[in-house]
Amino acid sequence: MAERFLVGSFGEPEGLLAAVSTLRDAGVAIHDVFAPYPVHGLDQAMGIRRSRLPWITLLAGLGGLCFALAFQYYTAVFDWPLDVGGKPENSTLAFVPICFELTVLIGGLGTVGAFLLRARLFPGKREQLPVLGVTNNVFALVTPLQGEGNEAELARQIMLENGADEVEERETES
Amino acid sequence: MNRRPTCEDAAPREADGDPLVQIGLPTGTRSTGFEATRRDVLSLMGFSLGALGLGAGCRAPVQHAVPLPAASIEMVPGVPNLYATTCGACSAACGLVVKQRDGRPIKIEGNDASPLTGGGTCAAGQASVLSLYDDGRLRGPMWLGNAVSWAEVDRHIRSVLDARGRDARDVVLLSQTITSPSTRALIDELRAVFPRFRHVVYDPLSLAALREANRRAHGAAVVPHFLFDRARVVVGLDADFLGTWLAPVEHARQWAQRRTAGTDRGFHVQVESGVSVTGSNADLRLAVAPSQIGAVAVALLAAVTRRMGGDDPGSFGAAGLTQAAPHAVAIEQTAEALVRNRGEALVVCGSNDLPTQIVVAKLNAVLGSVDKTVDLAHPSLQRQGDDAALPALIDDMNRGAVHALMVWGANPVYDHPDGAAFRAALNKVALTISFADRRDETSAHVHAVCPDHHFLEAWGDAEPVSGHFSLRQPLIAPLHETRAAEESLLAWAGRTTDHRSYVRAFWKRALYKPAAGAAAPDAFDDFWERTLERGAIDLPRPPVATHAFAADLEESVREIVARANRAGGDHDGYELALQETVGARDGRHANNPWLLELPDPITRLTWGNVASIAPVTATALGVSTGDVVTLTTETGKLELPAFIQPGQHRHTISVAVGYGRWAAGKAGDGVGGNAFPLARVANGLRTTSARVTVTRTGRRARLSPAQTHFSMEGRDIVQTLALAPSEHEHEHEKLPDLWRERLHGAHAWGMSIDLDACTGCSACVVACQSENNIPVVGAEQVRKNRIMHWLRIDRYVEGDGEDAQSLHQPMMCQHCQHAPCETVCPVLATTTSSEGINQQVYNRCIGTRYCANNCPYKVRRFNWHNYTANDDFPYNMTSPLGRLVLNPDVTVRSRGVMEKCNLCVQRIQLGKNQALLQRRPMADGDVATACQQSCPTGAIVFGDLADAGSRVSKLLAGRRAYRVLDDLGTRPNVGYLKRLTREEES
Amino acid sequence: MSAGTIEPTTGAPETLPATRWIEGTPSLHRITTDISRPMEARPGRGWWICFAISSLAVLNLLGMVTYLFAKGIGIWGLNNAVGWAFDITNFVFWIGIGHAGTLISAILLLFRQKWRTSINRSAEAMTIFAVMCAGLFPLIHMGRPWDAFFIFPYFPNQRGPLWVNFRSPLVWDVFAISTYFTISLVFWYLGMIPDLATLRDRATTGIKKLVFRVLSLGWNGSQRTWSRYEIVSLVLAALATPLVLSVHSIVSTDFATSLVPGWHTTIFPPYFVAGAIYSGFGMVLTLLIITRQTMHLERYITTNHLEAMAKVILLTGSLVGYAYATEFFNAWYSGNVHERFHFINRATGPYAWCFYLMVLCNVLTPQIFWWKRARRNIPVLFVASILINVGMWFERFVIIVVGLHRNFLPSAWGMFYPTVFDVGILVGVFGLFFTLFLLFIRALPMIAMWEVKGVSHG
Amino acid sequence: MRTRGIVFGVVLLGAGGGLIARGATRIGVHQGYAPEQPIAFPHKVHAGDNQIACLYCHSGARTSRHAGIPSASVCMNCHSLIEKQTTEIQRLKEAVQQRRPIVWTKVHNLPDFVYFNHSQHVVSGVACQRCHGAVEQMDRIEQASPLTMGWCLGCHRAEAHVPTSTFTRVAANVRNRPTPFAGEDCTSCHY
Repeated sequence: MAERFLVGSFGEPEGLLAAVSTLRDAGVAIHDVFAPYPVHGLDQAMGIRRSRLPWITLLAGLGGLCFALAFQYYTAVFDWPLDVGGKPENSTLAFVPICFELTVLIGGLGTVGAFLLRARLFPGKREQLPVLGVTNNVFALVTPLQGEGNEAELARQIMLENGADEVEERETES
Repeated sequence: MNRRPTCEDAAPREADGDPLVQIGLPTGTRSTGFEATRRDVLSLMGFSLGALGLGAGCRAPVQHAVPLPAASIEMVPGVPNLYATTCGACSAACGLVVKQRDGRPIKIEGNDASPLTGGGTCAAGQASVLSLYDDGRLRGPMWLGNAVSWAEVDRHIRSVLDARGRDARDVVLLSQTITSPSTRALIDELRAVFPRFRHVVYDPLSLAALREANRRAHGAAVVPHFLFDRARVVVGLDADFLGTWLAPVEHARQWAQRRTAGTDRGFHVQVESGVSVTGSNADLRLAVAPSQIGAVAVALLAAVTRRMGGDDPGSFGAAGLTQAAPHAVAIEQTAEALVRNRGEALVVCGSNDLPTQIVVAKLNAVLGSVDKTVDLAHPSLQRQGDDAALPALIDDMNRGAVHALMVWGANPVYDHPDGAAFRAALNKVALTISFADRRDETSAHVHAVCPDHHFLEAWGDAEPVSGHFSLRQPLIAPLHETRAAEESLLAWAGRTTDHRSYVRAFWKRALYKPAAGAAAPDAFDDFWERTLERGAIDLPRPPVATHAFAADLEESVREIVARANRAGGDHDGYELALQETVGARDGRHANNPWLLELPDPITRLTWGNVASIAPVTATALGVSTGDVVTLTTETGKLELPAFIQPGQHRHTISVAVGYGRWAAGKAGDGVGGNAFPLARVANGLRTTSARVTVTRTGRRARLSPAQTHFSMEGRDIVQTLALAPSEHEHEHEKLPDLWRERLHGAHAWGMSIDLDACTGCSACVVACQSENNIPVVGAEQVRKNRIMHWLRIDRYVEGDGEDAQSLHQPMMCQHCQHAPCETVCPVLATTTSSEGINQQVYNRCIGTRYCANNCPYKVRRFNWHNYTANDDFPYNMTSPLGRLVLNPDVTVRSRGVMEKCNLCVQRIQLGKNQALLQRRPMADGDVATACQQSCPTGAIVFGDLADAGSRVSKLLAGRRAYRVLDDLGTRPNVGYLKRLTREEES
Repeated sequence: MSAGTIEPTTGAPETLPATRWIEGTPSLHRITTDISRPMEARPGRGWWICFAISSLAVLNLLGMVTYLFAKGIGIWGLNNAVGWAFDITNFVFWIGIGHAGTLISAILLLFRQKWRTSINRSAEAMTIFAVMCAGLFPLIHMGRPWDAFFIFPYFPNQRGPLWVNFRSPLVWDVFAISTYFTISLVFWYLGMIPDLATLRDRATTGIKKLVFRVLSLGWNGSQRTWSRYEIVSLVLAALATPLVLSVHSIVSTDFATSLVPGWHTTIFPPYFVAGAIYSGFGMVLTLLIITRQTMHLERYITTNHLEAMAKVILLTGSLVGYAYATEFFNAWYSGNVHERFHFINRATGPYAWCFYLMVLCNVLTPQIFWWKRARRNIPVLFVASILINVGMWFERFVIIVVGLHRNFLPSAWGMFYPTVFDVGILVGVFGLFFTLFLLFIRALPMIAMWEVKGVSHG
Repeated sequence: MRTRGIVFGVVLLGAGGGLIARGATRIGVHQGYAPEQPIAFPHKVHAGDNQIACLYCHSGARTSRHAGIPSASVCMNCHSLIEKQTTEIQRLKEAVQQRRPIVWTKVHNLPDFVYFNHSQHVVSGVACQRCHGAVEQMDRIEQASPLTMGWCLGCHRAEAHVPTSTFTRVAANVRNRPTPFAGEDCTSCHY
């Protein structure tokens, strides 16, 4: 079934910020905010918790490190310990560069992968824009529209007070 | 042969194309080519299953195996056979053992059983196997320039020979010295057949003066057999006896035996104008102009006689030497040494100047060398040429006195100053025949060319030194429609015997002395078989009758003195000195790319000869290396690039003969310049020197040097050790090691190279090339510093005056145990084997060249191009015939891979396998590397360092042992023995 | 990176006006249109001329590489003494060029340098193209390029337990460069997603819209995504910064771990990194000066940006000069006969002219940037940036060739003379680089719109 | 629905990649290669039914690098006595009468850069079947083994008794052991 939203478009981030905080004080749930660039302070205003993606980086990086170490050790010491210039079979120091590179590579790719999954971004996904121009110069504030209208009214009120150029109701197509 | 046939090749075509298949053997030589077959492509596309369904013919590269129609006991495919034979590369006739693989000779080795050479060979001998597969050889007889059948050419020749007038005019056989007793006998028989038969002998590099001197001095016109191993003091006058003169392999062996015999090292003085291999190894080298050699001999004689308190020097007119001979001090010192070691002294002189040779004969007589170090009774039978004979012959030809002329093993048009005259005179002869194997400068102008076999296809025998015999047997059926020259002669003489039976009969008749009493009927057969197997045998020969020295010494001395004074101390002009070099020799091997690309041990130049000029002279003339100069003598004129040569006498320009052939073949034509015409035949003797004027042309030539920098830059590369009386053993300091030593297998292969015994003769370089399928890259690539030799002989020069000291150092992969090359190879293409070999895996190599960059010895060689089956490099590896010389046990490297010395690992594996087959452990000496085997002086010793008792271990533990660039911590398994420097004799 | 820090750390902000990184305050929409113009307007004559020249060079490259594969690297001037020359020189040179991009984006991001915003996109693009050019050489310099895959430890294979030699710096290179390329690419693409979305929404024609839709992964500027997005950018920056430093350190070990005199030095890693950043900024300068003129982006790529880069160049150039001096000192101080000879030969040998050219370009040229007027003078900057690139190419040439052509055994000394193929491939690769860059500025936003917006309005 | 498409694509890619990898590792591997021969010689009859020892015909295997293919004269050792006549035997006899070599097609082709020596292995007691498969059951001879380096090494390592891991090697102290028959050095096969 289609959800209904109230979408307020702003031309400037300041009004948006004010609107967001006022709405939250008024206890109006905020679905999301759409902006052409990350507006500073908005996270706090919306109360978004800091992402936990760095932990993914740590895990993936460690994974890469362990794999690199294990693989090099296995090939050079166990699988065929060839005499290379009389060097010790386990030339650990010589293994360091590749360990580092694989740590970075797998750590980085893991993080990005996790981000794309978490943010549900994938090639061919059809974008869902509250209003046209959020990728250009429009800041959109979206609140869900529940049954009772007065809260919607309140929200509309607040948005307009904080300088929303336009406030309209939208439905998700599905 | 190294190309795997694809399905397009029909089997018969393959059979024609590949002689191996013809003689019924699996195709041998291997390559690392990148050959994606159609099936590979398909399977790369992931359809390998589908591909299984394709027709068998086109699915995989089809190879064929064609067994012999009838099994042979002697020849097992893949198992090499060794046959003893006699070298035909020069008249020294060294004993050989030739490795025959799958029915074709692929490698020449010295015959240890030979009492003369004892297993050594020279560069030319090593390379002669390639001449067998030379594309330039004639495929059959020719009459008037057209290929014809033997029957036809015989008919023509017989008709002329039998024609009227033959008894009025001479039938002449012109040849170089023939050391084969059976052939000499055959020639004597011809005298009976042809009433007016004459045998004219000449040598491009003659010793006629020496023989004449001995005739006058001792009543026997012989070239003595010199015994260097019995001489503690050797004085060489213009005689490169270690490199090219007379019998270099034998001499080098004797010389080294003396030099390496413990502390009593002997003393070797070399007096010469240009730098020769011999000179570069002398303890004392005196640069002297050719015109002054005689004067030096006289001065030496004077000094010696004075010391011996014999007749007063004045008595033979040495006093008349107004201008003191050069190097007075050194001569006194030398005389002192000679006198102190009289009876163990030896003076050899290569000069073809009669008075000088008489003085030298006197010297040897005075010093009591005769019958001790100079054997006149059983002389050498080489260089029997008569310098006066050829000019006389030319006159006879022009007078029309010659009915038929047969030229055998000689090329006078090229290698004689009167060559042009000879060529013209050929037209005055009713019938001219040549036995040459190609249409060379001479045979191109004769009526009939009756190509002789290559010596590896022929029967024969040789007696290079009276009493020392050796047999020759064919290693392969004649490749072409050739016929032994002896057989041709026999045929024209109306005899039908084949050569083999002739030789055999001769030995039975003339040489075989049945053991007294019990003469079993088949005794000779045994004798024959045993001799064939052994290759060489000594048989008693009646000694040549000689008498004590009785020549007119005064006259000779007077002449020398007069000449020396005429030349004067202050040379107004320059003198030319013709030299023989180890690669080119007298030019008969000129089409052999191995020899053309062999860097001369002295100049380190390949592909051509130069005019060697002393540094001071070069400055005076304003020329530098590479400037083309014109050398003009009264007999000829030659343009050659100049080469600045420290050690060269300042008034002498040295030029190597043997280059400048114009009808040698594809490889040899037009390489360098022909210097033979520059010297003339003067009063019955061929000279090797002349007055010469040098003029700059202003042009520059592009040389192809294998080495461009000769200074050691004060680094400890070639180390020397003063021969001190105190023989204290010093222990080698062990360098600290960062790492725990790696575990090794049962062996640790290593090599020791004695820099005191190595003469730089370069036999090992060619041996290595022949054993390891090393490609020839040509002058252009050598110029780009891309020569492929795995084993090179570096030459370092100390000083740039006439007393400059040369040092030779064989340099190949040092098989480091801490190899810098291995650590940097990304794909593990080079690693250390469990037996200490630095192994290079061609098929794994991707060619980053990092290893070569990181090799401090710069011994790694990269295949910059595809050198096989590539028309840009038209040498033996590109011709189907030439590829027959390749060693089937060694991979032929493809373009883009690194290669280098691997200590002849194929020989090591063979040795291990033989030990395995015989169920015994390996013994020291089971394996000899190609370089070691070929070395006439035994300077190279290969063996197992893990076995403390092995020769190499002992040598490398000695006080002379050291490793090159040891301070880099590379831990080489190849070590060197320091060259010994002689303290002043006093 | 103090040279890059523009906000005055001392003195009161109000006395010193903060540096303006964008001329005026264009509206958000204006920014979008300005930056999208190069992609939507028809290219000018300048672009076409550059493109024609560079694509000709690419054709030449194709031809020569084909011939190279057919004939073998014997067509180059390499020989037994000098096994590496133009090939590895070019490789190291391009890797070096590839350093400024990630450095500008990553390190300056960590340092919160606002001035990066206008130039990081094109700098990153440059990095990617430079690494592509560099990556060409390890392949074509091989004797048997068709076996290049041997260098990867892959499974399954036919040869059983034989892997690769992890002790070899060349294998380190393989990992370092592929990692560097991948991470840079990801970083670049990630940073572009919001702009791609902008373009998607501006796109009129269907095909364009489709392409940008696929590329922009359905980005819709949701604040929740933005906040994660910023975290990820920071993380990537944090990873990329040591990566940048590691890559050229590893490349330098190709030489430092060998025992060739002149290669075998411990200062190589920092020395190479400094040199890489130096040459990288030089190339960025060259490119930006050209593009801001031809694409009329002076408003966004201001003289302040150029000056900031000039300061970085001054710093790194001086570092490089210091390294040169150190090398000579070490050679003398070591007392090692081979080392000493190498550096005497470097300064007096047959290749001395390369050495002095290198000193002139790399040590003397940047000193002019002590003067503010020089730092802000476009022609001076341009000439200097060119000289710097020439100098850095010769630095690698001197290190490699002079090190090889005369080392331990004098008997093995030789010379290197380039052939037409050496030079042709050198030129061709420059062509490849510029072709790619020219296509980039036409096809993708060469300035990060969303970041500029953030800087100008945030 | 779109996600399912993506999953499908990924699976397709994986499968394709796997197939290519599998094919790539088979380049130059001709296991199962059984070409037609000029004379349809049944090893089954000779080595199998009649129990003729391999080395009787392939005598080279004992002494040489090449096992060798017997000369027709060797065939005639028996066939001159055997009454049985077939067209194939007829062909053989013609070849012998005309002393015409028979051009067999080689089945086991090692790359040119590999040195393999039969005698080494035969003497060390490696059974022919170990590499050539159950020849005595083959009518037309076929390549039974992959003949890849990995395959060779498998056997060499088993036979070499050289412990491959450092620790066991140190324990066994390889230095004091004689060289193993089956070498593990590159130069055991490549030179």
